[in-house]
Amino acid sequence: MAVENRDPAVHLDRGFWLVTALLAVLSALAVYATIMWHPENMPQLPEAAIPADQVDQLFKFLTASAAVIFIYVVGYLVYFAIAFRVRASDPPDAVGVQIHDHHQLELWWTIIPTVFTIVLAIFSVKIWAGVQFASPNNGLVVEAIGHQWFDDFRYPGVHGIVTDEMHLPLGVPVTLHVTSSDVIHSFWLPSMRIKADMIPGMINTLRFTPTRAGTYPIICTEFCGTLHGTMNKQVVVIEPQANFDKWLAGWKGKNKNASDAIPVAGTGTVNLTGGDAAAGQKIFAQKCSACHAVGPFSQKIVGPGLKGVLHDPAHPKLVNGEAANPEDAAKILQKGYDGDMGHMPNASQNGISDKDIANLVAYLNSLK
Amino acid sequence: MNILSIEHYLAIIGAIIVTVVAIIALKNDWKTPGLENQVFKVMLGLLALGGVLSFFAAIGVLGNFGGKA
Amino acid sequence: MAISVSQIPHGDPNVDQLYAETRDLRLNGFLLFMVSDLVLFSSIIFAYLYLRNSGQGWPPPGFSRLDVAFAAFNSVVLFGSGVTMHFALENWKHGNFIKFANWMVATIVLGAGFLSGQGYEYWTLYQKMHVSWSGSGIFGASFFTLTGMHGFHVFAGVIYLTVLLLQATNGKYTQHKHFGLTAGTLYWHFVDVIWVLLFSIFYLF
Amino acid sequence: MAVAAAPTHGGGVADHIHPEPHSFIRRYIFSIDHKIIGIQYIVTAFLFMVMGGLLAELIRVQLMNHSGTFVKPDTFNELYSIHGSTMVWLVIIPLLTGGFGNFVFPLQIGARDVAFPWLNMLSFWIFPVAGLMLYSSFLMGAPVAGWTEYPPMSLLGGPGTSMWAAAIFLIGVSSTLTGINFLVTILKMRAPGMTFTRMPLFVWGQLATAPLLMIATTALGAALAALFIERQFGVPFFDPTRGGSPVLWQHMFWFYSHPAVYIMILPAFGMISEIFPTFARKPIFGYKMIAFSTVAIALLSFMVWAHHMFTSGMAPFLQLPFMILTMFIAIPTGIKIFSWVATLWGGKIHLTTSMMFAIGFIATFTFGGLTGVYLSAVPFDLHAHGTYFIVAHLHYVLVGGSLMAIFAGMYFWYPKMSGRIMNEFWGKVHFWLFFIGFNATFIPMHWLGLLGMPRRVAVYDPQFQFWNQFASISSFVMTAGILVFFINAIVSLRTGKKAGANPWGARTLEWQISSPPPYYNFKKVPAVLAAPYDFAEPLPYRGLEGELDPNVPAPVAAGH
Repeated sequence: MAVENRDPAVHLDRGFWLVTALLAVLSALAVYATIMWHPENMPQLPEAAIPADQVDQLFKFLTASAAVIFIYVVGYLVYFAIAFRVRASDPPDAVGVQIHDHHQLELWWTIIPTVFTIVLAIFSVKIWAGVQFASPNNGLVVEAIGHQWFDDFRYPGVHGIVTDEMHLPLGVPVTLHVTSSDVIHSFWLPSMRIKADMIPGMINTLRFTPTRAGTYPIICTEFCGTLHGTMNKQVVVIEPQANFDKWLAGWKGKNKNASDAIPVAGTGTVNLTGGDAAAGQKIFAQKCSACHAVGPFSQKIVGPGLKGVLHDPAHPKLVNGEAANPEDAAKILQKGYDGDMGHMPNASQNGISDKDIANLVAYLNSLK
Repeated sequence: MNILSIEHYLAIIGAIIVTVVAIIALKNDWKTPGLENQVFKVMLGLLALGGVLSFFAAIGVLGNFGGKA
Repeated sequence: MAISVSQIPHGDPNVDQLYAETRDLRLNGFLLFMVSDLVLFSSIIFAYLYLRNSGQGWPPPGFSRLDVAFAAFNSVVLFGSGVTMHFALENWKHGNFIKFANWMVATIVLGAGFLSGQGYEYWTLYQKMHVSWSGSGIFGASFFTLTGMHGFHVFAGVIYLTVLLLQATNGKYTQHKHFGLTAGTLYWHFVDVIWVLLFSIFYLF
Repeated sequence: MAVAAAPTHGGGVADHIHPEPHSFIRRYIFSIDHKIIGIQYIVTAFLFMVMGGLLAELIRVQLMNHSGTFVKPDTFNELYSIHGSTMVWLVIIPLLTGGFGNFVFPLQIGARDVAFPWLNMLSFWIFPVAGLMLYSSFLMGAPVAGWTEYPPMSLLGGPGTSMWAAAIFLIGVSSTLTGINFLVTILKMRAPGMTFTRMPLFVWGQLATAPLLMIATTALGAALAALFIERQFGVPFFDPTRGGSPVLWQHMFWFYSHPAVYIMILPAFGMISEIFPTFARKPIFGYKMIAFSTVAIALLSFMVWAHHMFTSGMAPFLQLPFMILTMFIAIPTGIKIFSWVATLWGGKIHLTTSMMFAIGFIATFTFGGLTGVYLSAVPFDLHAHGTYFIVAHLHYVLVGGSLMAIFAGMYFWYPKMSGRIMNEFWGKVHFWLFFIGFNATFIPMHWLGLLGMPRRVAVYDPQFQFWNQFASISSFVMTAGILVFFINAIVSLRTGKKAGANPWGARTLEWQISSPPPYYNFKKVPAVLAAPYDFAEPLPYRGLEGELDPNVPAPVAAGH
């Protein structure tokens, strides 16, 4: 028996080709079903922002390819297991066809997955670049700050924090900076198909453009303590812009006298005249650079990056919701800061004099 | 002669001795076979490198990152 | 030099082959142990470099630089012990057992000297600059963890070499069967070489 | 077919026999025999699997209801943290390396024991101690932040978190020692004539795994040590308010834990590569490609760890290489899967329980591998990260992959371990209960995650309740299957059919000696003439003639 099988000519029988054809039909059906699937129509998971449709395209591409691979692998697996099972009529020492390898076949099933992987990589990189680098210039800049177990928001022009749901105008590009005041949270907008971890001491940025009015969930997906499962909020995409402006104006009014705008009482007492930017730069290197970078806002070390803090209109207005002025900076330098963005020691803790503050403010003012 | 300069001179002299001896030992061992001797050669080489580094550290060429002390 | 059966003239071939093969296994096992120890160090070194480059500047504000000159002197002490260890093993291989013992004692003394130097450095840092393990941010954390880990390895090495010296004087090893001494030398060189790395990344660059 | 070495192999460590111990304690408790140690690992790991499985069922009971009130949220967090830690470190890794590795591969390479038998005993005995330490953390407030224990949560967790770190550190020491031991054994103690291309593929799997055990585990040890000293001595590494970085932990942890994923699957690949040719009566298809892809996967595993951190705020230019390298892992994995399927073609397939589990392995592992390709694409990962989709994916590769292979291996090597065959009928009952229960438990989790259910939650949105209940009930079916397995394994010890030396007609060396193998393994260390998979050829070994002949005396132990 065994001897006959020793040097076989590979022969694929009719059953094999029938099964291959059947699997082709099944694969075609699966691909068709994937293409016909419209996630944007699903009530649970609408496509509500610009990258969402692209992510779904990627998902459909992956699902169609995976379905074909899975159907063929499992189809052949089951068919071979049944078709080549040992029969009662076989002698007990019957052996299978003794082939060790088939170089052409192996070459093909190396090349085809490689090509597939390269296609997938190109496709992914294209979408990835769209998600990462689509940085709008004229968009809305919002901040989300995670706490155990809720999110707060900051909007330009609003004193203090917004404790409401997150509201966004339809069709306006959003740059969302996320961070945390305690442990790691994650900010997931399932309907927008994006997510970033909220990490204490670090700022991550999400960019998207809401394309569909409605209310969608915000979910924390990084374990953050006892009530992690309940840490949900909502994002409300408003149309038209006027309604959003009304909502924002409401918060501006509500928080007008919010004491946490600058979480220190009173006005500064430092005389800022005669500040020397060069001297300020030296003090900055000694006293400030441990926590602040001379870079964009998002380049956070312990506190935010301070480039253009007194000039850049796109710089998130962390200080009091309006363009920060030199007096604000001086006040924080003098009295310290203790708020959602963290803790900064006051002047005596930092060991800086009033003269140093004047120099530092002059230096900060020179950063454009 | 204060303690600081003694330390400097000792480090410089010691570093030269270590480097030279390590290189000579490496040269003598260059052709020895056996797995452990290959490892010894790598380590003698790194030891010589350590000697060179400490020499430059002692004469003040290396170790000046982050501004003056 | 690997010992093969042909080099041992008067032994029982079976016993000698057993020794050669066992020695080979132990050597490979010991080298792999050193590899995994190296990985342990490199993980903490990665942590140190990651924290060092996290934007706070180095040395972090408020800390002055470490004393490079003293560290160079102390490093030379340790590197010197590597050289003496090399001579110790060479002398053993050539049958000069007295010279071996002398070089071993020199190695142990230099190793202990390095430890004292490190203790002095710790003491100075703590007394004069108030740098401590847990109270000085990532500077204290990474410096004391890494140098402390290395110091512990040196400490273990000093004890290891002392034990080897006692074993050797009690006749545990012969001129051709001395894997324990080879392993001790490997370990000691490893500790030296790790210090080349730590010395560079903490004091020099 | 050249004879590479003479079968006469007198003296030397490869032929060295330790005297057989006669006291019960030295023979079965503090044994240095790799076979006993392997069985000790398997029994201990299965005991921990009972514990971990119990925790899993408590989790599923809690999730039966969306406002789960079965246990308090903090208790729930402890349950899944210990469940994950148990299954990864106390069940799957010990079973695949310490258990099957120890028992099988020294026999397969024709060695009398591993290179360092005493070290092997030490590795084993660290493991139950560390396991008990892990469970003792329940008494003092177990860790809550999952098996990954991200700071700052793990810095805030109860005192048990330090105990967790110490326990996992010890497990790591045990793994490292095992890795060194196995690597030296495979490199230095193969029987004469067993070149690398004549090694059974299970040995290739262990050979690729051993360096991962050795290197990756040590890296984890450094991270755990740093976490421990930060918690106990207040030394800042990870606390952002004191200058540390929580992301640093993620780098250090995943630099271990991604290779750990392959520690948990490469030996399983090796087991499947033994079982398939044996029951198909056919050479494994593409031996060299399978061996090569095993090594390729092991190498790639060190270069992709940050794909677990795409949402953690890496520099964008770093995301690209990690994404693309991760995708390339699909290629060697695909080659393996295609080769296994091709091995079945034209075979004479015996559908034993072991073979059914192996076939089930291919199906579920392919599924889990494909969802892995989804997750490698950063844009999709940004949606799915931290959701039940991840839970589904990891259970597909760890339960549907590693655990199914472990079951296949148990049915396959149980006769060699015990001398008796496990009951095939109850084996098939086990297979179908497990296979159906497993898929029904974890398939719904894919869409639960995509629709918005985050992982590690004790309560969830009511809209997800139906599929959670479905998953919970299915998980009871799966558990029932595992119970059948345990009962079968215990009962078959006494009542199973006598196996004989080679019940499956396998061709690797361990099947050519009696079951269970004698203390000294081989009466005479055999010479190997070819790879073991040519079913139509005579066995490629020389020197085994007397193995099953009771008249040939056992070899005498030589001193030492």
